[in-house]
Amino acid sequence: MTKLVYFAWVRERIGKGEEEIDLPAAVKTGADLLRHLKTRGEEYAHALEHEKVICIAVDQEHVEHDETIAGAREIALFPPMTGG
Amino acid sequence: MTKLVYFAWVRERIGKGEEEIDLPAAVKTGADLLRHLKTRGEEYAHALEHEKVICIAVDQEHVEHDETIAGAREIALFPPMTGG
Amino acid sequence: MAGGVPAPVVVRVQREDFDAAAETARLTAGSAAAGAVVTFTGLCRDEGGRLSALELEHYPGMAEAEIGRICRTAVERFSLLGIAAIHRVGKIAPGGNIVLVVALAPHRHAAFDGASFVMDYLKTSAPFWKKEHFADGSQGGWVDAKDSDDRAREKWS
Amino acid sequence: MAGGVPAPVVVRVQREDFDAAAETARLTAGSAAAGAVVTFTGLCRDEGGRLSALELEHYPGMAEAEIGRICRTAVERFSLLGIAAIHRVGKIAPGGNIVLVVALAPHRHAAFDGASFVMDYLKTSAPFWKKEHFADGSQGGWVDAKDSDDRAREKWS
Repeated sequence: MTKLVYFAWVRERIGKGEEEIDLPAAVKTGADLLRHLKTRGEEYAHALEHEKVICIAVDQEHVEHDETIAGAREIALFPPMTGG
Repeated sequence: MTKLVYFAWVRERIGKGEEEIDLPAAVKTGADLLRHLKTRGEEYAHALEHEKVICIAVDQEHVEHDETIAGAREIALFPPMTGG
Repeated sequence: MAGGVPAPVVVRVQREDFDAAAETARLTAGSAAAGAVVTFTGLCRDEGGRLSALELEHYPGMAEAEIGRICRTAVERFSLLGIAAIHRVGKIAPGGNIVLVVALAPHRHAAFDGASFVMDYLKTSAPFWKKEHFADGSQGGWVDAKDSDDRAREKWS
Repeated sequence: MAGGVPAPVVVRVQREDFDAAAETARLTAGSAAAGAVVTFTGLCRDEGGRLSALELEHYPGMAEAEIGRICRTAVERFSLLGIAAIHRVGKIAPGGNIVLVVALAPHRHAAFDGASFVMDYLKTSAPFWKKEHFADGSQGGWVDAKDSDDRAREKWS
């Protein structure tokens, strides 16, 4: 099981802040994960529609979409950051 | 009569902070003034030895050495500034 | 760094307000080599009276970790004598404080660069999100990220 | 500037210490369009323990006038919402405050640039001079102007 956490409008569109899911073995990168999640329902398809703008963090560090997510305990998906 | 004011090591070398003097008609620019003052004694010659580094202000505004000092009420001579 | 003492790095994410003067005093105390302190305070604008509040969401844990990484990079890159970065979360009214960065250095350019660098990175890589609430009671949207912030960060690389 | 109110410009030369927090609070009060405040504080370094004090001399009248000109230029150039510049004179011990600049703007880059611009010009064109007094009782000399300060100013022109 991998813990997924969502923030801001990604959280609002998916309708929850976190969940634990079993990732298929074929899901190896961040991009794979986004494509997989979009098959889980309309709310995911809507939240992750514009894949390029979604930021991914593995165990609280930024990763690019083509980087591996192997061994991740916690994966976060969120929109571009607007702090400061 | 024109009021001359001196600061920092220019003041220390000339030995006074201010004085009033009659400027000869031939003294038209800041550079003329420095050359004239250097004829007034060793202390002036020492203070104004390196003419290029001396800053000149006329009525509390910076002027270049080749600018006119005509009509000045107060002329200040001082070393490069080191505030801040 | 005098005597090889590591430069202090203070990072906090909090709901309550911060005291810029107290944070600055704490950071400068005992740093006899410091000649320059630059503080940046980010405030909630009222957007011409339309805004009633900003709501700041963050990713607990990663927000602190990311700001810490940015601050340590700044200390190394600009040879800072100390840095503090404090970011508020929750609802903030117009005029209220959002973020504080304090950079301490021997000379002014390092202090200015250090604070500016931390802000430019914090804007684009620390996991915080702003949602607007409007004075007319309407629910505002999430604030969009700005291209100008990305460009500001890129000038450091 | 909201409502066409002119941006406040505060300029002071004084022997007594200043309170950065109080000056900042005064400047930001009532400026609902402000999103960024940058403060710069210049401190007296101890120069590795050698220094007992800096003595600051100034040209009364011109010092205030020149800082005022620099501040008004900064307000116009960076569209600042307010600026304060306070310079101390007399003897200042290591760790003590020398100069404070506070710049207020809608966005961070204008506030950083405004404060940095004022400091770079103040260093090279405001009539102040520093003399060092050493801890061993010896009379120090007048601090030399730095080429790096001239270059820092030139980058704005």
